[in-house]
Amino acid sequence: MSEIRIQAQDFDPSVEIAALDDASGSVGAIATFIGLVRGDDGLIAMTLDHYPGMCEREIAVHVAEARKRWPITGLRIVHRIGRLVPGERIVFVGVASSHRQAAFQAAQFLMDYLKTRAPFWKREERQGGETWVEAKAADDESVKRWR
Amino acid sequence: MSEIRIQAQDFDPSVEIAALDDASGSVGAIATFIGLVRGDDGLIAMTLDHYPGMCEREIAVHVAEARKRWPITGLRIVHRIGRLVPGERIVFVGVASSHRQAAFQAAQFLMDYLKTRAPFWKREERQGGETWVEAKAADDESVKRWR
Amino acid sequence: MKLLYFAWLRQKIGVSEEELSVPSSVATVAALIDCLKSRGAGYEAAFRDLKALRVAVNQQHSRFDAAIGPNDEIAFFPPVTGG
Amino acid sequence: MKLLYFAWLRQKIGVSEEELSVPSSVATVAALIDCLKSRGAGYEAAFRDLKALRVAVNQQHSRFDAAIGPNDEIAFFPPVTGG
Repeated sequence: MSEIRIQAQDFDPSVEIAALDDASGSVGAIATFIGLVRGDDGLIAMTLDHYPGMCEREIAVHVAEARKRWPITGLRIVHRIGRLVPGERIVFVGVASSHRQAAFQAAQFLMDYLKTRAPFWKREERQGGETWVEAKAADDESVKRWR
Repeated sequence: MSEIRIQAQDFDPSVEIAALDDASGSVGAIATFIGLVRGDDGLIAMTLDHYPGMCEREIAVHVAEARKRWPITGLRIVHRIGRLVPGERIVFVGVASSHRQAAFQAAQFLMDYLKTRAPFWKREERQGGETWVEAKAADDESVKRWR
Repeated sequence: MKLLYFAWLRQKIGVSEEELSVPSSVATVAALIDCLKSRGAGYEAAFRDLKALRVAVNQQHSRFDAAIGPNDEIAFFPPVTGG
Repeated sequence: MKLLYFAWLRQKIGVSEEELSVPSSVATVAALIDCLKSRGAGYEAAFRDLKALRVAVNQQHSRFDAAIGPNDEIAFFPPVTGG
């Protein structure tokens, strides 16, 4: 079962993890990732813009790809949009699998794709004003290893 | 800050994750792994034996190594011992970092080492009796990539 | 066709979405961009540096030489910065 | 020296831990194993296949040719299966 949500409100990691763990004894491994807003470089807030429709579609395509590559028993993605201040959660990716490497790899694969392909854009507020974040070459590199 | 616990009692993943997230805005990424007892192949229960002293020491050495390799802001390892039935949690590894790849890699590194170097041994109960689990060559391979 | 602009493109152009009828000679994304650049200073600024731009045709990442038609949804945006 | 046995070694030998005085000629793990094998059928069975065995000297993974002394803690166990 896969669940993909794009939402303005916060999420609770423990609820997402509990949903991945059916306690049936078929899940051997749960790998999760939580992305948070960092404020250590003077960030006041960030605002996440997205392309409704394409965003869900892009994520669904990569979820299907992950399910083709790895034995996945459960998968949950939550991505927030709107204005977020430092310390707030941005994204959750959780993968349950019978095997440890599969769970880790699928979670990394999905995070790399969310970073580099899913149509989200960040605007940052700092003392000096607001700017759109530029894409990093390092992120483009990180996705190449999955080809 | 690192916390390493070896214990018979269960743990709560949400408490461990909350401890990694100081909400200060310095943590950008939290990668976690939860290992669970699988029962899909007829397992009734498993019992985890360990070498007290050496176990904590081995884990501490690899935690120090992880901290040398990646920028880690928080790290928590909980490993259970004793008798566990399918669906029960065995192990938790959580790493908080300023960066996504660092959090993922450190969590995988620590899990690979827990599997292949930390002195734990599993005994399995099945219909036919009890047997000690044999180490898998695949696990030995997984640790080589970190050398 | 339906045009969508995201992030700083939307700010430069001043709208997030518009319906446009283009001559049938405008049959690729690149031709559409040339056509849009003639619509004013905002468009001119938004489409100045194509290396800084990405395009999706009907919600799929596409190339500038992709064919387009009157019923397509074309979105322009900078490289994505999600997660 | 202090000897520890884990997992199926403990079951074959019948104890988890023992104190042993060995002649000073027993100066390596390999020599200790030869010495232990003479202590009975349980030991003989436990140490039959060295490829299935691992050793730690003073709580550190070691090799069979590692030097040992009277105050050392020597642990024998199968390859680990944690996590």
